Amino acid sequence: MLSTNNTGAIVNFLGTVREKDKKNKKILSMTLEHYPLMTENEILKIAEQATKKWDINCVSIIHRIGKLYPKEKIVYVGVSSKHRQNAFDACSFIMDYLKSNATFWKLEEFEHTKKWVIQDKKEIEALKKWS
Amino acid sequence: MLSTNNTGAIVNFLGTVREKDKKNKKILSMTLEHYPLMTENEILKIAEQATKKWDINCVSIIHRIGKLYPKEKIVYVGVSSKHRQNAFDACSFIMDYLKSNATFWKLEEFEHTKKWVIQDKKEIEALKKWS
Amino acid sequence: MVSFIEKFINMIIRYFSWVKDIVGKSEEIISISSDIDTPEKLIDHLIKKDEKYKKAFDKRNVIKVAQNKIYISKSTKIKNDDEIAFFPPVTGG
Amino acid sequence: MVSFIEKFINMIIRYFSWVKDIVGKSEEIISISSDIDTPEKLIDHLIKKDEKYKKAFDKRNVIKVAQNKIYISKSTKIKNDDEIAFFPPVTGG
Repeated sequence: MLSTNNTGAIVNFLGTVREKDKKNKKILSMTLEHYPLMTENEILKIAEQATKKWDINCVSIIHRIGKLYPKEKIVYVGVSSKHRQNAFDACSFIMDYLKSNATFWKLEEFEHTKKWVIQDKKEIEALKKWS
Repeated sequence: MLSTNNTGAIVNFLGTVREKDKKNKKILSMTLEHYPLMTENEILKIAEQATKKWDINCVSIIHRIGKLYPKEKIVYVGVSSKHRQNAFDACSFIMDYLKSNATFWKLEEFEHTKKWVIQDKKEIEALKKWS
Repeated sequence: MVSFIEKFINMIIRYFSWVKDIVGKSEEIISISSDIDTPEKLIDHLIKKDEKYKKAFDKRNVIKVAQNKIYISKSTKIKNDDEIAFFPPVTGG
Repeated sequence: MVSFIEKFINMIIRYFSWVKDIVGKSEEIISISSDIDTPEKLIDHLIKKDEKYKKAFDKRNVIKVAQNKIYISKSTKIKNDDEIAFFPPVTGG
């Protein structure tokens, strides 16, 4: 699907469950909660924004929910375009906005505890490059 | 392989043969010539530079040679890292340097003619963002 | 004898992530005075009701709000039958 | 009688893409005077030898040079047994 319309470039992003948290503690599993329907709406909005901002052909976004284990895929974003810079920029833009707008929350599970992940301040900073 | 060392992000780039050239002429096929060994050396240099410049885990680069048809893959670059911005930047950097340094030449084949592709001036411009 | 006629409105309130954990439920239907017409006022109302809400909204500037599944500010007007959601900044992707 | 002793050196010259097409071959071994010790001088030597080279190096500023598979400038020293390659700017990826 991503190779239609005279495509010359495809950029894929894959986010995976890390094996350790920021404090280097071993992560056993991770549960992704989401807000049904709001999440889908937000993802659609982000994809539409990207399509308006860059000359791209196709966008594909998949985000998993529920319990996931280290090394498993969490999110996939694929963008195809005629020229590569548009695909790189649109894919990076979509990831930045997914990270700060799409209503998902990660619960990290360690040996004896569980902990909701706190949003990194860098995620808000990351959006500045698009304005 | 790309998911070792506490990986959280994988960015893949895929370059494909377009169906039309810049003047909208239908491309029947494309032949990629290269300079054996020099090409490999240049690719290795670029990968090493990226590894020095960003905190990334693995880099994978595949470039095809010989005769290829529209929609076929030409080049694949995969970069894994802990944090996504490094993977996006390193992958984009590798592509920019591949495009301007790796010794490959494209011969486009049309219905009645063949034509060596001329390097786009934008490719040299593209490198400026990394200096 | 009351000197005014108080009008009541109903709302579905949803909580996610640690807000949900502290409040102790993921959703509830509440009947409130129609004077409560912004998320700000709704939070004020909730924290007076129970210690759990007080704790959940302790860092209220951090909490995000959605009205019928669309992000809104805490001063946006909310109304009868709205679905209002409270949650921390998102951490997916 | 010659008033100087001319020393000869050998080089493999390789051509790629349209440079190869115009020159009409992809490689050749040449024996040249040791005075020819830069790509610049080598190009000067070749274009005097044959019309094909003159045509291939017509826009010589565009042509890239490699010495033993490493990019060099046209003023870099080259020597006996070197593999020198001439080619247009690359277009892979």
